[in-house]
Parts: sequence; structure tokens; C-alpha cells
Amino acid sequence: MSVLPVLDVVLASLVIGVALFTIAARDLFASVVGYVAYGLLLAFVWIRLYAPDVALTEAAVGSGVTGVLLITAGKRLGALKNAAPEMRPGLSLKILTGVLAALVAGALGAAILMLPDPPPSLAPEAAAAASGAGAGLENPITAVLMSYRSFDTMLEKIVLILAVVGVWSVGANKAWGSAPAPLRQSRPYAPMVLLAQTLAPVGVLIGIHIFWTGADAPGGAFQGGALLAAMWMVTMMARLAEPPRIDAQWLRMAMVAGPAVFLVTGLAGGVLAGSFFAYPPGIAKPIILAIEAFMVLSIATALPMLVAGPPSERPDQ
Amino acid sequence: MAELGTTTPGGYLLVLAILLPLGGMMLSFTPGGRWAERIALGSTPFGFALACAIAFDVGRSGKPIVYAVGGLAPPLGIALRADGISAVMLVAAAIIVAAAAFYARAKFATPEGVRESRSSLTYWIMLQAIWAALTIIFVGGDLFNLYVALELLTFAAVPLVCIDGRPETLAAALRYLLFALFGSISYLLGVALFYGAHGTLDIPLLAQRVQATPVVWTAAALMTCGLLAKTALFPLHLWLPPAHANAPAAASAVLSGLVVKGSFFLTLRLWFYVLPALPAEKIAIVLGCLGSAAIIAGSIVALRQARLKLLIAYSTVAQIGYLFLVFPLAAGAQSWSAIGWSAGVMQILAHAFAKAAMFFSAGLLAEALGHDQIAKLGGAARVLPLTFLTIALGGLSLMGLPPSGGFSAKWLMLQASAASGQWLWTLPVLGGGLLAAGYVYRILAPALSDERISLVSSPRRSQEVVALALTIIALALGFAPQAFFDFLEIGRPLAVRLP
Amino acid sequence: MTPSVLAGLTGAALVGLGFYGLILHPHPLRKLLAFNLIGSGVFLVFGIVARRGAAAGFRFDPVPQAMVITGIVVAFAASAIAVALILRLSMESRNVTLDPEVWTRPNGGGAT
Amino acid sequence: MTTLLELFSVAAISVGAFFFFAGTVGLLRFPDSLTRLHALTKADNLGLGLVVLGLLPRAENTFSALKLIVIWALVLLSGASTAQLIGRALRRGRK
Amino acid sequence: MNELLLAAAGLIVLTVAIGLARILRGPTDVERLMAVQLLGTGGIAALLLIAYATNVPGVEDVALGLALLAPFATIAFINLLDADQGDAGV
Repeated sequence: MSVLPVLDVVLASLVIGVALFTIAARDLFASVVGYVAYGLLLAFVWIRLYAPDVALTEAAVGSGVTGVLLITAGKRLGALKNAAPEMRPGLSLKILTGVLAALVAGALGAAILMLPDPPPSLAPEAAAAASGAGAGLENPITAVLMSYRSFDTMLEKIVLILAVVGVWSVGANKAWGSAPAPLRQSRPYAPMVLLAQTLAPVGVLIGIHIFWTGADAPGGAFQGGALLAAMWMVTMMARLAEPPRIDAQWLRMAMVAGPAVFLVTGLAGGVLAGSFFAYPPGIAKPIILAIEAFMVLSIATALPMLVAGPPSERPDQ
Repeated sequence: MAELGTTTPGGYLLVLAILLPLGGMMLSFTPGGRWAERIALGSTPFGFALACAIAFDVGRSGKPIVYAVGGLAPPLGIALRADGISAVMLVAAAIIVAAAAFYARAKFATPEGVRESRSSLTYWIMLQAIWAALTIIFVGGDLFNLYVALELLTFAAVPLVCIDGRPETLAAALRYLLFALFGSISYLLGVALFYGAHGTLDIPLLAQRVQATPVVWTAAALMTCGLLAKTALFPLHLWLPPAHANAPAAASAVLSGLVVKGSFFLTLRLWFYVLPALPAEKIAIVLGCLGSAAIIAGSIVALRQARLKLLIAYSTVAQIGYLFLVFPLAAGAQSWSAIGWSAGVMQILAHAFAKAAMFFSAGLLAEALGHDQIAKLGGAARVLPLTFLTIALGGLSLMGLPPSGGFSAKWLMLQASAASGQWLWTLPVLGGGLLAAGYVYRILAPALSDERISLVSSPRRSQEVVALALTIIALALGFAPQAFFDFLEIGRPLAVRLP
Repeated sequence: MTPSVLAGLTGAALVGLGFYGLILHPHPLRKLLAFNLIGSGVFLVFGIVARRGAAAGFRFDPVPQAMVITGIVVAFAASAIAVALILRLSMESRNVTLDPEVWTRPNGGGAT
Repeated sequence: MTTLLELFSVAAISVGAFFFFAGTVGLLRFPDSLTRLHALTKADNLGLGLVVLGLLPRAENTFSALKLIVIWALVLLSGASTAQLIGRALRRGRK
Repeated sequence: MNELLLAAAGLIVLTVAIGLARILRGPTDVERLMAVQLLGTGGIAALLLIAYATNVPGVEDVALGLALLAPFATIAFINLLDADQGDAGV
């Protein structure tokens, strides 16, 4: 008997335990911290499911970017003492909801246990496509994201832009066009500056590395872009850089670049490769890498803007 | 079924119909400012032309038109398909979006002296995003692709609710967002189970493979619950009235007329296209009962509203209820199910046009009078004749009086209930009509009185005409010929039945 | 119990937990956290579907894994919009309740 | 891998795991925040450092080994800086 | 041999998991964050051990990502603390 199953059980109970804490904690901020820890734990679960690409995404988004977003929100809302709604759900409602939740979880668990055996899979199709008409990408997930289901991927990037506009739109009228509030209100301490100055260049290299290897190994545009986004955020958190004005042309062009290039290439495929969103055989890989490079740019700019929030009325300090 | 995975001659139109608003949205975002408005308005005729071309193609070939994106057939690739109902919905969406864009010019034009303003940029970008998302929902052939489209729709709709920034609109938007997120994640869970059970998410392929296993039932239940939360079917409707009533009229019209229809459309796709093989009579009855409850509850609450926009929003809750009668009335491959199907589609269309017109009128009225309190509408019809004509004609369709699309829909529902022997469904149909008459009367009666009322500002004639034009379409639907109903049958999988 | 079954049951438990929190917690940020728990539970279900689909020399079925990546991005975007709304609401009103009663003003109106 | 190297690897990893254990005990049992911070940084730096050291002989190529070292260096850097920041905040009596 | 790596990984995960009790007990938010940081570092160590034991490709990159992002939560937190206190920094 190996240690691995024990490890898996420990991990699973930890995940559920921390999730339980996130739901049950009395203190708002404690619950947020619990969620950040939970995001870290999930990255391990993904490794155990042989999904390093997902683990990377979860690590970059779940533990880094979402962490900053939620901790900021949790701390700010925790500071508003009168913000906490007064009403507490009654016991009968709790029991009713608990039973309902248990039913949902039970039904889902049963459904999962009853999934057919042998399991259906598109892995053979993906393998065949990769060796034939596919894009010549060694990483099957990148092939799915960039070739077979590229339409989804383009839409997902457009969702990001839309989310940015949505976040901006909750700002005040007169603040429109100006920059979001700085990620730090006061001047940074020396250790923070040093950390950002060291972390950022290393992180940029790592981000580019992960994007670049993504064609053939775990990694890819989103993971690389998310790391670059995090590096931009760390420089902003240490006030080495400031959030840009939201009407800056370069910012908007950078955000749109990924999906726009994707869309144009997709249209061009209709002429050059016989079908919209198809790639001309032979040069598929370089084209995909080029689209991915623009997507990295879009992700690296969109994610920090989502975290930075709406434009702020206060002048920059 | 194999031909449903390969591109047909007109298929490229589907991609163009999706890429037009998507491209327009991105193009609007980059330069921003007045360009957003120009691009949004400028693209509407092209979108309408594309929708008509798709409808023409579907009608001419008598078969769904298909496009395999990237030249890769499902299950690995994603296919787009337009059948009769998709084509009709595309045309309806193009008309209502164009009307909303035209109507919104007054309120959401970038003000003089600024390069760009918050509310106008948000409105024009979100309008195009809603249009794009709906287009994908109407022609998408892959359940996961449809999930992304659903999220696109949510993210576009929520900021419109709180576009004027008052705290209560923010709360309404937040509640809407949470409901919608619950809905889409529940839908996604069902998608995961479908893939786990059958290894594909392509609708026709899945329809061939599904069997009545517990996994499929669980998946279907999860997806249906999620979609119902997004469609605001009673008792999951609580988010809708504040969200739709607080949004500006140019947005409410799109939200009430089109956005809730997006998730309803997917509910139709799920039960009639993915799962026609399931013996779902009981589910159909449950959905029908929820729909009936929505008709009665929504109408009664609408009767008690003090504000016109809230009344119209609760009327949406009730009219959504009618949509769900399609499940018991069009189930299976019976002689009468085509009647029930026609009734359902007619109800979608009639409500979309009538409700958009009603919200436009409510917006005009509120702007002209400075409030939308029903109690203080005395004499308003005499100073705003065109607006009240629109409300009255739209109300005609909501009540289901001839000649109107609403009448056709309800008449067909009664016919289908009779033909199928499900007499009980006639009660909510007739009762809802009576209650609708009650709430429409509540608006019109004081307005037609002799009181004197003063206007804060006089309404724009162009906006009044846009609203009236939409009601006229809602009425004209009542004269739809049989060919129209035959068109709706194109691509509906009737033949697939469990042995 | 294989790791994938274990992860699947974990996912089911997370969905149940999140569902409970989403309904019961009055605070919108807590609701958002609960929603994210449901989301990760759903992604885990995709994960086990992918893991079970190991075939043709792959240790996993790449299609559901790719869907999870798309899903994580979308869920993050949703969280960002929700956080922006919650923070704005707290600034505007110092009251972040979603209770419709609080927002029903008897003499409100005039919204256009 | 030679036996000696193997032995070294096992020893380093075991000691590393022990440091994590010690750090956790410290975090839980130490009386106040500053001492807990002290325990945390020890576990961070030494524990991970020793595990990395133990894994180095097992690295398949130089690039892998380099990655291991970079990981350690990054944790060392961020651990040290955040410890300073937290310590500063604690000293000023803020929570 | 791999069993030993896995055992070490399990031990580390278990201990840092016990450390998570600090999130529960607090008493201050700073301590809660310390527990998360310990989980992050321990997690990286466990991840590397599992990677070398089970030979899943790409795990080092995940660890690299985690190491890069480890200080983010703490920095965001400290920034907000300073903002609350109206601290001008030094």
C-alpha cells in the first residue's frame, strides 16, 4: 500500500475543512483568508488529477490575483462596522437549506459515482487531430484552447474586456477617464520596493517562459499572462508604477489586442484556410504563437485593471 | 444526423452574424467616446440584413444551416446551427436591438464638451455585447460554448442595471449578478456531467447518445434549475423586478424583451433538442405548474404596484410564466405538439416586442412627467397620446386580445390544451389574461381621465415612433400566416423517440 | 477509492457547502466566496471527467481540462465585477445588504 | 545516484520536513505575534531550503536544478521582505 | 525511495495543515495571513516532492508560480493596513 492514497485523503479532507471554515467563519476577513488558503490547496488537487495546466492557472489566479482582490475587499468591508447586515437566518431556514444542500451534494456525488465505465473521452480524437490536421502543438490543452475550441477561447477573452468595462462602469461619473486609485495609498517601505524590484523582472521572465513552453508543455497564454499581470500588480502595489488612466489608448489597445487579433485571424482563415478560425496547414504553429503573444498582452493588462477597480475621483498621491 | 456536423452553403453567415457585434464591441472600446455610439448604430442594419439572410437561407433550404468552426466537425470542434426558431429569434433580436439603439440616442449620446462619458460608453458596449451573446445563444451548437455565451450575456446585462449609479440600482445589479452566477454555475455543472457521461457537448450528437440514466437526469435538473434562475421563473424571480425597473428604459427594454429569453431559449434547446428522448412528462408538468404560478403570482403583484416600471417588470414575471406552458403543450411527437411549439415561440416574440415597447413608453412617460407613479397619471393620455396608444396596444398583446401576437400565442395554447386533453392549462392562460387586463386597465383608466397634468418636458417624437413601431410588430404577429408556423418547425427534432 | 473518485466526491461536497453558504449568508462578499466554492467544485467535476478520460497515450482528456481553464478565467471576471459592485455599494450607502425590503422606498420613483 | 548522495538527499529532506513541523509548532504555541513570525520565517526559509537541497541531486537536468534554486530564492526573498513588513506593522501595534 | 519523498510530502502537508488552525484562532488578521504563508511555502515543498516522486511534467512551473505569488496576499494586506492608519510611510 502506498503513501499516495493517504496523502490524497488528507488533501481532500483539508480542502473540505478549509471550505467549511470559509463558509462557517464568523469573521468576514477570516473567511476571506480561508478562501485564499483554499485556492492554494486546490492547486495541489489539480496536480493530483494530472492537470498541471489547470494547477498553474489556479495558482496564478486563485492564489495571487484573486487573493489580492478578495483581501482588499474583505479588509475594506470589515472596516465598515455598520456594513454588516443585521439579520441572521433563523434555525429552520438553516436546517432547510442544509437539507437542500446535502441533497444537491448527494445527488451530485451519486451521479459522479455512476459515470459510465469505460469513460467516454475525446483524447483519441485530440491525438488524431494533433498528428493530422491539428496545429502541431505538443501540449494537447493548448491545441484544444487555440485550435479545436478556439471560438470559446476568443469569447473568454472578450468576457474579460467586458468585465473590465463593467468594473469601470460602477465608478463615479466625474471620475470617468481618470486612473483607478493607487493600489497603495501611502509611500512604500524600502523592503517592499526591494521585493517588487527583484520579483518583477524574475517574474516577467518566468511568465514569458511559461507562455513560451505552453505550446509543448504545461503552460500557455493564460498562465503566462496571469503571471505577467501579477508582476504589474506587484510594481503597482509597491508604487513603482501607477494604474494607468482608463482612457489611455495604449491600455485599451493592449486589452483588445488578443481577441482582436484572434478575430481577424479567424476571419482570414475563411479566405486562406477554407474555414473561419482554421489555420493554414504548415504554418499553424507560428500563427497560434503569434495570437497567443497578443493574448498574453491582453491578459496581462486586463487582470490588473479588474483588480484595480473603477476610476477614482481622488487625485493620485 | 451526420450532416448536422458539416458546414452547409450558407453557414458562413452564422459566423459573420456573431463576429459583427463582437467586432463592433471591440472597435467601440478602443477609440471610445462617440465612436461607440456610431459603431453600434451603424452595425445594426448590417446585423439585421445578416439575420434576414440567415432566415431566408433556412427557409429556402428547409433545413438548418450549419457551420463547423475551424473546419473541425464535432465532437472535437464546435458547430453553429440555425434552424427555424434560431432564425426567427435572430431577426427579432436584431430589430429590438436596433430599436433600442435608436431610442437610446437621446439619453446615451456622449454629452457635448466631453470626449467620453461613463454611461454612454457602458451602454453602447453592453448593448453590442448583449446582441453578440444572444446571437451565439441562438445559433450555438455546443453546450460549453453556450455557457460562455451565457456568461457574456450576464456580464453585459448587469452593468446596464446599475448604469445610473444610485445605491438601490447597485443592490439590484448585485442581486441579479449573484442569481445569474448561480444559474450559470449550475448550468456548467450539468455540462460537466453530460460530458462525463457521453463524451460530447454537441447538441445533436448528445441527443443521439443520451439515455434516461440517473446521471443524465441529474445533469438535466441542474441545468434546468440554473436556466430557470436566469430566466426568473417563479419562485426564482425575486431579482427581476428591481433590476428591470431600475435600469434606464433603453436598457430595460432589452433586458426584459430579450435577455431573459436567452436563457429561456436554452431551456428549450435543452429539453426539445438535447433530451427529446427522455420520458419527461412529469418534468413538463412541473415546469408548466411553475409557469402557471408565475402567471398568477406575477400578475397579482403587478396589480399592486405603485410605479409603472415596477408594474411592467412584474408583468414580465407573469409573461415568462406563459413561456413555460410550452413544455407540457409541445412535449413529444404528438399531433398537437406543433401547435404548442408555435404557441411558445409566438409568446416569446409577442412579449419581446410588446414589452420592449412598454418599457420605452414608460421611460418616455417618466421623462415627460418627472415620475412614474401610477396614481399620479391622471389625464396623462391627453398630453401624451402617442405614448399611451403604444401602452394600450402593447397591453392588448399582453392581455391576449385580438388582433395581436399575444392573442395568437394564447389562442394556440388553448388549442393545444384542448387537442392534448390537458384542459387544466386553460385556467392559467385565461386567468392570466384577465389579470393582465386588470393591470393594463390600472394604467389606462387614470390616464384617460379629465384631470389636468403638466409636463416637465415634451417627449421626442422619434422615440415615441420607435416604441409604436415595436407594438405594431407585436400586433402584426397576430396575422402570421401558416407558412410562418411551418418555418418554426424547421430543424425541430420530432422524430427522435424512445422505443 | 481512486484519486479521481475522491476528487469527484470532494467536488460534490464543495458544491453542497457553497450552495448552503450562497443561500444563507446575508453578506454579499460571503455569498461571492460561496459562489467561488461552488465554482471550484464544478471545476473538480470537470477534472475527474478529464482524468477518467485518459486514453490514447494521454494521461487525461484535454478537452474538459481546457474548459476548466476557460471556466476559471470567467469565474475570476465574475468575482471582479461582484467585488466592484459590493465596494461601490458600501461607499454609496454604508449598507451592503441585498434585502429587497431595505431598498423599497415607499415614495420612490422617477427612474427613467 | 551514489549511495552517499542518496543518503544526503534523504537526510536533507527529512530535516526540511522537521523544520516545517517546528515552524508549525512555533506558529501555534509561541506566545505572541512577533515570536510566531520568527517561527514562520525559519520554517519558510530553512524547511524549503533543505527540501530543495535534498531534491537537487535528483534533478534531471541543469534547467530543473536551476528552477529549484530559483524557487527557493524567491521564497527566501518574499519571506524576508514580508516578515519585515509584518514585523513593522506589529511593532506599531496594528493588527 | 519515492515512498519516502511522498511520506515527507505528506508530513509537511499535514503539519502546515495543522498550522491552519491559526486562521481559525487568529487572534489577529496578521496571524491568519502567516498561516496562509506557511501553507504556501509548505505547499511548494510538498509539490516539489510529489513532482519528483510521481513524475508529473510541469509541476516545477506550478511551484515557480506559487513562489512568485506567495507574498501577494501579505503585501495587499499591509497596504490596506497602512491606508487605514493614514500612515505616510518612511
